[in-house]
Amino acid sequence: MRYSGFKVIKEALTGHKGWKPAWRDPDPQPHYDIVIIGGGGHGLATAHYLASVYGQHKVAVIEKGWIGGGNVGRNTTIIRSNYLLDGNEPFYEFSLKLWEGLEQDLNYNAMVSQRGIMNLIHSDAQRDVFIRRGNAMILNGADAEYLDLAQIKKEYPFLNFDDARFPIKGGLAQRRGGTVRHDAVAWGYARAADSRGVDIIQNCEVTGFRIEDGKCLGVETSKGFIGAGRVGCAVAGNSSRLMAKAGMRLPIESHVLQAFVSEGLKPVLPGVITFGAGHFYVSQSDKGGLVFGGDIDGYNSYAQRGNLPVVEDVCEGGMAIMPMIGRARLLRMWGGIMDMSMDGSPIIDRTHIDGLYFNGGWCYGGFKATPASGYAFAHLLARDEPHATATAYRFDRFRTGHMIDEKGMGNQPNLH
Amino acid sequence: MHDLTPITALGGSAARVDSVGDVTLTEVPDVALASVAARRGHEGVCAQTLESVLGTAAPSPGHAAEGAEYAAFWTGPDQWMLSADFNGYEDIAARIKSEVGDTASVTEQTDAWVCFDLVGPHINAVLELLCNVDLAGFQTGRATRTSIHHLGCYVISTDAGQSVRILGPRASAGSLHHAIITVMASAL
Amino acid sequence: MTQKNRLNGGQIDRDTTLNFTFDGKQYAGHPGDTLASALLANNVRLMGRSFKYHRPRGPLSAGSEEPNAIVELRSGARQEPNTRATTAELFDGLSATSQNRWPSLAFDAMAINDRLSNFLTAGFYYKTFMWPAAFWEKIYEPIIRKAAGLGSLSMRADPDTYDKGFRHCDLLIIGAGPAGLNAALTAGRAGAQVILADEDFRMGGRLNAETYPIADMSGADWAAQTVAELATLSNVRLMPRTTVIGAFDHGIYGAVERVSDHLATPAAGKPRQILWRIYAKQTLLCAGATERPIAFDNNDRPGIMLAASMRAYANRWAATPSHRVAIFTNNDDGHRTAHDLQGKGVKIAAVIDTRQDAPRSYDYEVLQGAQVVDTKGRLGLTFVEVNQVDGSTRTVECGALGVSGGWNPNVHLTCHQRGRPTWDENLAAFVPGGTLPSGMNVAGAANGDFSTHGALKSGANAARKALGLKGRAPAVPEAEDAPGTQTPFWYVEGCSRAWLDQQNDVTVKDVKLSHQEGFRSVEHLKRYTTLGMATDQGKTSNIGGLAIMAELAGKSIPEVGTTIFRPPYTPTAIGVLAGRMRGKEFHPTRLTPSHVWAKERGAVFVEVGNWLRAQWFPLPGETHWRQSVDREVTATRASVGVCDCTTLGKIDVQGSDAATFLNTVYCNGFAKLAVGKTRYGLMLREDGIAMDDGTAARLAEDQFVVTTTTANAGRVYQHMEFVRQCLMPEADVQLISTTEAWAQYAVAGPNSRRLLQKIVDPDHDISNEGFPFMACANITVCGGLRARLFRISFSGELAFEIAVPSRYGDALMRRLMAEGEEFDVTPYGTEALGVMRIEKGHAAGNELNGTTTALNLGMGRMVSKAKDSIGSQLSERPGLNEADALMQVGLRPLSAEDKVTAGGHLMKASGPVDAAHDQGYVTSAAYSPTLGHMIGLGFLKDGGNRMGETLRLVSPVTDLTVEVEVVSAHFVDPEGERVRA
Amino acid sequence: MIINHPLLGPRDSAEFVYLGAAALMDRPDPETASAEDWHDYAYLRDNPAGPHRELWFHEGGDRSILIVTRDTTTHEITGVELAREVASK
Repeated sequence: MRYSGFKVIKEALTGHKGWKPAWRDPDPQPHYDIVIIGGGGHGLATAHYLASVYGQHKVAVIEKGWIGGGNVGRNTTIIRSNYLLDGNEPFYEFSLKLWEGLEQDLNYNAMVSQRGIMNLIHSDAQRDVFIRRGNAMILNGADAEYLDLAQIKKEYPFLNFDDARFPIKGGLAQRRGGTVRHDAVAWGYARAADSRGVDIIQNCEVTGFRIEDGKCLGVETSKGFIGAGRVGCAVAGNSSRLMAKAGMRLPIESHVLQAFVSEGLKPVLPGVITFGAGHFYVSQSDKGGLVFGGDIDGYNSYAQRGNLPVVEDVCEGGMAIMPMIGRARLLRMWGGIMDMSMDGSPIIDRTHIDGLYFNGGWCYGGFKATPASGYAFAHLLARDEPHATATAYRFDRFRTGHMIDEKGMGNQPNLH
Repeated sequence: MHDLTPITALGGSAARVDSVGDVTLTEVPDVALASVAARRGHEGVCAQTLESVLGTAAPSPGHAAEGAEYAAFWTGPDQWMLSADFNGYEDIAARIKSEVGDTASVTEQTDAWVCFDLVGPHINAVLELLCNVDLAGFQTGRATRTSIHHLGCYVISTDAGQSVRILGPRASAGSLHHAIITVMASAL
Repeated sequence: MTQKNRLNGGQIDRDTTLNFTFDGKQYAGHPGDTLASALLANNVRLMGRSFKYHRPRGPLSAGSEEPNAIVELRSGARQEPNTRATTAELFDGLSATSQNRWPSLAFDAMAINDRLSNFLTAGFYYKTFMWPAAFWEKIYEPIIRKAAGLGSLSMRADPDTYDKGFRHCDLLIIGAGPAGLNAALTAGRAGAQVILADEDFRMGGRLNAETYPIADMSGADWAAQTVAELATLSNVRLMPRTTVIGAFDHGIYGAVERVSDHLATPAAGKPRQILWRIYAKQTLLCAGATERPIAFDNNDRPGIMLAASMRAYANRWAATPSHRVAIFTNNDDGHRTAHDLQGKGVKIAAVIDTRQDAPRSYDYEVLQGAQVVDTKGRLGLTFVEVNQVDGSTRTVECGALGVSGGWNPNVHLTCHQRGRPTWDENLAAFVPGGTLPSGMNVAGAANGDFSTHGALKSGANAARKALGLKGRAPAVPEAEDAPGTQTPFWYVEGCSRAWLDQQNDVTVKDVKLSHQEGFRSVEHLKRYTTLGMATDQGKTSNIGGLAIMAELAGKSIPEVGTTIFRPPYTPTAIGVLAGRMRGKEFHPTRLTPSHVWAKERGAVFVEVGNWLRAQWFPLPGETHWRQSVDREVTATRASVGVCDCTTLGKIDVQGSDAATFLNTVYCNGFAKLAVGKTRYGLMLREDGIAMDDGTAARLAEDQFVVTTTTANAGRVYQHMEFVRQCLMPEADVQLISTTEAWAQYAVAGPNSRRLLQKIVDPDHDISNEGFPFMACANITVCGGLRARLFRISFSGELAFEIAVPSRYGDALMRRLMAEGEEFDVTPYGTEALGVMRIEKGHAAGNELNGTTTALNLGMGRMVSKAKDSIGSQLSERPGLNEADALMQVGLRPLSAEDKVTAGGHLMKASGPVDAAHDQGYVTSAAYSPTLGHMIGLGFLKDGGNRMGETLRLVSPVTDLTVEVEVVSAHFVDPEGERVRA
Repeated sequence: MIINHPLLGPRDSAEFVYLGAAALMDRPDPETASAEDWHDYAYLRDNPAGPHRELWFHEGGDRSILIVTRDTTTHEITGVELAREVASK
C-alpha cells in the first residue's frame, strides 16, 4: 500500500477503514538466507537494503522486544557528516546522502530536516582543529562552512555574547546536517523491508548461536531454532552480551547516555547547535520541544537510566550558552545504552566465526549512521566483502594500530 | 630577610572580610601548610613521629587534630596536611622534614591554597548550599574534602554549626570567594 | 471585580484581595488561590487551547496533572510558558496570557484543524508531505513548526538566579497528605532526621479538599494542627512548595523548592528556585492518587473536569466552575462531589451514574445506569446528552460536569529506576511493583490505601517499618474508611472523538487506528499517537489508552503493559538544574600570581582551560595585536623577556623509588638523571600514543619536580596515580600537585642571566659554568626568599624559569621589571610564547593531539628499548610505524607575504586536491617577526625525507591555497647554541 | 550513586573519576607477554551485564583508587576495596 497525500484524503473520507498494518507479524520460518539480530534502526535498515539493493529476500530481522525500542527510539535525532578522519568522513557523508533521499526511497515521511548544524568555537586551538575538520569534510566531498563571530551573531542572536565565560570566537557549520523524526526511521525501514518480503519477528529473543566446526548455522531463540546462511548482529549497546554467546570479547564497553526534551515551545532554534566549551547540544523538534543532550554518564551501565550530576552538567552548559532557556522546563529525560568502542569509531566486519558478522561500536553516533550502516552491513552480508566506505571499520585495527580516533582519547571508551 | 611584599590569594595587601547578617567570611592568609606523606614501609614510624610533633595522635580519616604548634588534618592514606601560624613557621616544610626525616615526604603547600574562616550561628544554612556534607554528623574536629562551586576544597569543622575553615585552590580564590558570599546572601 | 462563582468557606484569606490579569483583563482573587481557582471564581472556564486541534479548554484538574489550563505566566524576560494555572499560586499583580492561539483565545484561527481533524489523524504526517522532496524544509515543515509548540520563550536571558543544595536525612517523606503527615508525626516523634516534602504550598493533600472529619475536627484542621506540631520538632524539616522530581541511584533524590514563584519577583539576593539533592537512608512515597476520567464524545469542553477536582475547588478554594453542575461517575466518589457542592449551594442538575444500583440516598437526581454520550457548548459546556438505562436519551443543562472514573495511585517515582507497577484487580489500577528504588516504601493512596483511615494507618506503619521502630503502634485517629474497590469504566460504548490525552488531542479513534496499523505495544502506541507525551506526561491519559488498546488486542491491561514513568515527576525549569554555574560563573576562573600586575599593565587576557593568561601586553600606540606580539618576540630574542608560566602543571614526586617510577611513566630514561639536572620527558599512553610532555627536575636523590602542559595537568596526575597505586603498589613514591603553590616565570633572552643575577642571592652561582643548560637548584632570591631555578628554555633563547611561593609572585614580577629596566625587559604573553616555540619547532597542544606518536613528533628514538615504560610495547604496532608515517616538519610559504593557516591540509605541488591525495596537515602557524614571514608546523607523510619539497597548503573552508616549502621545524638557531650560551 | 569508601564512608560518585575495568590493573609482563596479550589487555573488555569490577579514582577526595564491584544492570554496589592494597597482595 503506497502512502500519499491523496491516500490520506481518501481514507479520511471513507472512515480510515483502508489502513493496513505497517508490517506483518509473521512466525519465523525454519531457515533464512540471512538473519539479522536486532530490530533497531541499523538492523531494519540492513534488511531494507539487503532486499532493495542486494536482491536478498529470504531475510529475517529478529527483535527481542518491539522494533525501534532501542537507541533509534531514544536519541537526539541529529544527522551530520562533520567528521575529521578519512576512515570516517566518506562513510558519514554517504549516510547523509542516503538520508537526503530517504522518504522517496521508503515512501515514508521520516521528516528529514536539513536545518543545519553548527559547532561553536571558543578558542584559537579549537578553531585550528575545526578548520582542519572543515577542510577534511570538503576534501571528502561534504559541505562545511566557517562562520565568524559576526555571522553567528546574525544567525543565532539569542546565544550568550554578553557575559560568556568562554566567549564564542566562531563556528563550523554544516548546512546539510539536521534532524530526523527518529521513531519514523525504524518504522519506515521496517515497512519498506516488510513490503519486500523480509520477516520482522518481534518479541523473539536470541538465546544462543548454533556454531559447528567454526561455522555459524543459525540462532537459538525464544521461538525456537532459526537456521541461517549468514547471521548479522546489530544490537548496539547489547553487543558484548550477544557476542559473548558466541564466545567473543569485544573492544566495546556499554555506557549510558542521557537525553532530554523540554516542554513544547513556539519555534526558537533554527538548527542544531553544539556548545564547544561544555557538554551541550540542542535542536528543536517539529512539535516544539527542545531536544538536548551532553556527555555520557561515564560508567559502564546497561540500566538505561542515568544520574543527576550529568543532568546538571548538561543544563549548566545550556544555560551558559543560551541563558534564555532558564524558564523553559525539562519535560522528560531518558537513558540509552551506548556501545562505546575503544577508539570511538564503529566496527562493521566479519568475525572469526564463519557466517557470523558484526555491526556495532557506534558510541553515541549511531543514529546519523543508520542508512549507511545498514547499507554497508547489507553489502558485507550479501557480498562477504566490506563496502567501499566502511573498509576501515575492522576488528583488527586495534591489533595493527590503525585506530580511528576522532577525539584522540585512546583506549578509554568513556572519554570518546 | 628578603624584601618582597606578599599579596593575599584574593590579590589584596590585607585579608578580605565579608559579613551577611551574623555570619562572617574571613580570608586567612597567615597559614603555613605542608603535606606529609609517609614513605612506603615507614607508615608506623611516620605516624609516631607526627604524634610527637603534634602532641596528639595523627588524625584518622575524615578528622582533624589540634596540637600546640601545629594543627593537622587527614588528606589521604598515610597522608596529612599540617598547618601552623605563617608568622614564625613560614619554613614549615623544612621544619617538619627535619623531624620526620626519611620516614615521610614533605611538600610545602602554603601557597597552594586559599584559606577562609566561615563563622556565625547560621553557617549550616550556607554550607548546605555550598557542599555535599552531612551536617548532622559534621561534628567539631571533622575534616573532609568536598566540591564547592566545582572546586576541590577541604572543609574543617572547627566548632560544629558555628565555624568552619575552608581551604580552596589558591588560583581560584576569587571564584570561591564569590560563590561563598553569593550563597551567604541567598541563605541568610 | 465580582467573583460570581465564589462560594462560602474555603482556605483563602478573604480579608486580602489580590488583583491579577488574564489576557489583559483585570480580576480579583485572594491569598490561598491558584490562578485556576481565582479564574473559576470569576466565572472564567476557558483558559487554553489544545495542541493539535486548538480545541477550547478549561481546567481538567486542580493539580500538577493538569493537561489543559496552561498559560504564559508573567511578562518580559520572566515570561514563563506552559505554566499550569492549577498550581500557579496567586500573587498581587500576577499577569497571565493564554497561549497557542491566534488571534485570541475565544477566536482561534488555528481551530480550523479541528474541522480537518479527520485528515489529521494519528501519524498522518508520516504518510504525506513527501513530494517534492525539497518542499519539506521549505513549505511543509515551517507551517507545521509554527502551528505546533505551546507557549513561547521571551528570547531573553532568565533574569532570576537559582541555587543548588544538599540535604541528608534518615527518612524522606514525599507527599504531605494524611499518610505523609502521619508518617512524619511518627518518625518525628521518634527523633529521626525527617524531611517532609510536598509540591503544594499548603500541606495536607486531599485533606484540604474534603469535608469529612478526622477524630473531632475537619481533615484540614487536623492537617494544620499536625503541621504545626511537626514545625516544633527540630529533627523534622518541612519543605512545602517542593517537588521531588526524581529518584536516583542509592537513595539520592532531586527536589525543586519554589522559593519565589509565589512572589512578583524574588527578594534581593534570593533565588527563584533551589534544586535540592536529598540523600535519604529511607524514603516513604506518599504521593496520593490521581482521579481518572471517562472517555465520551466531546468530553473536553471547558467546564468538564474531574469530579474530585471540582470538589477541591469548592471545599479548599470556595470556587465552582458553574452554579449548575452535573456529575458523571462510576463510583461513590462522584457522589461526594455532588454532596459537597450542594452543601455549598450549587445546583446539582443530575448525577449520571453508570451503575444500575447507584445509591439514591441523596436529595438530588441520580440517573442510574446512565451514561454521558455527548456534550454541547463551543467555548464552555452548556448541555450534556445522556443515554438512560431504558435506552432513552435526555439532555441535561449544566455549566460544568464532574467526571469520576475512579483513582490511580501515583506510582511515578517507584518507576524511576525501572520498577514496573503491577496490576491490582481489586482496584482495577496499577500499584507499586517490581523493584522499587533502594530504601523506598510506599504508603497511603499511592499504595492503593484509598480511605483516609487506611492512609493514616499505612503512613504510620510504613514510617515505623522504615526506621525499625519497636513497641506498640500509636492509635490511628478516627476517619472515614470507605472500601477501596473499583470497577473499571474506561469509555462510553461507541464513542469516537472522545479525548484520552486532552493536551495532545489523542482520542479513542486514534488508539483504534494505531491498533489497526499494527502499533500495538505500549511504546508504539505512545510514539505513534503521542499519547501521554504532553506536558502532563499522561498522568490522566495513559491508563485510558492502555485499557482501550487492551480491549482491541483482546488482552488484559497488564499483558499490554504499562509505560514506565521517567524523571522529572513534573516539568522542571532548566535554570534550576544549572543553578549558579552560568555566565561568568559557568566554570571557576584560575588567575596567575602576576594577574593583578598584568591587569595594571593593561594586558589582554585569554582563557586557557580555566586559567586566564596574559595574551599580550599592548603599549600605547599599538593598534593591532600583531604589533604587540611582534615587539614582545623581538625584544625577548634581542635582550630579555618575562612570561608567567605558572599554569604549567607541577607535580612533586618524592620517595626512594621516584626515579624508577618516572622511568616507567616516561618513555625516555630517568633512572640516571643526576641531582641538580633537568630532563625533557615524553609520556605515552599505554596505547603508544603521546599523552604529554614536560620536564622533570631532580632536586634530590628522592625528589623530582615534574612539569606538565597546562591542558593535561589533571590527566597526567591521574595517570601517575594509576601507575603508582595500581601498577607499582609496592614502590615508595609519593605524589602531590604543587601547581598553584609556586609562581613560576620564564626569564628568556640573551640578557636573562644578567637580569637574574641582580635578583638571585650572590651565594648562588648561575654562570654558564656554575649553572649550565638544564641545571636546576633550590636557591634564594632578594635577600633570602626560598626559590627554585631551572635552566630550561621554551623560547630557544638563553633562558631560566624561576619559581617563588605564589604570594610573592606579584612582588617578584615587579622586581624583575624594575631590575630589568636597564635591559628594556619586556613582559610577553601566550601569543609571543607561542610564536617563539613555533620558531623553535617545539611540540605543544596542537601537536600532542592524542593521535600522534613519538615517531610522528620526530622523537621516535626517545622511546627507550632498554627498559619497559608505559606505552612502549603498543607503540611498536605496524600501523604506528609505517614507512610513510606522518612526521613533524616546518613549513615556509614560497612567497613571504603568503598566509599559512593551521588546520590547512597539505597536497603535492600538482595533481588532484582531495582526501585521497592528502599528504598531511598544518598544526600550528604564526607570523615570525624573526624571519619576517609566516611559518607553520605540520605533520607530513614521510616528512623526514621531503625537506625542500614544494607543497600546496589548501584550506577550502577558509578559501586559501598557498605554495609552501618543507623545511626543518627548527626555524631559529637550529644548532641550539643560544640556549647553551 | 554513592560509593562506600573503605576509609571515608559513603561518598557521592560525583567526587570520583571512572577509570574503567579493574582488569586494567593486570598489566602484561613485558618480559613474557605477546603482542596478542597486549592487544587483549588494552582493547578487549568483558563488559558484563551484571557484577563488574571497576576502578574509581577519588579525584575530589583522598585520591585513592577504589575497586568497586557494581552491577551494571541495577547499579547496585556490592563491594569496595582500595586498589593499592589489592594490587600489593
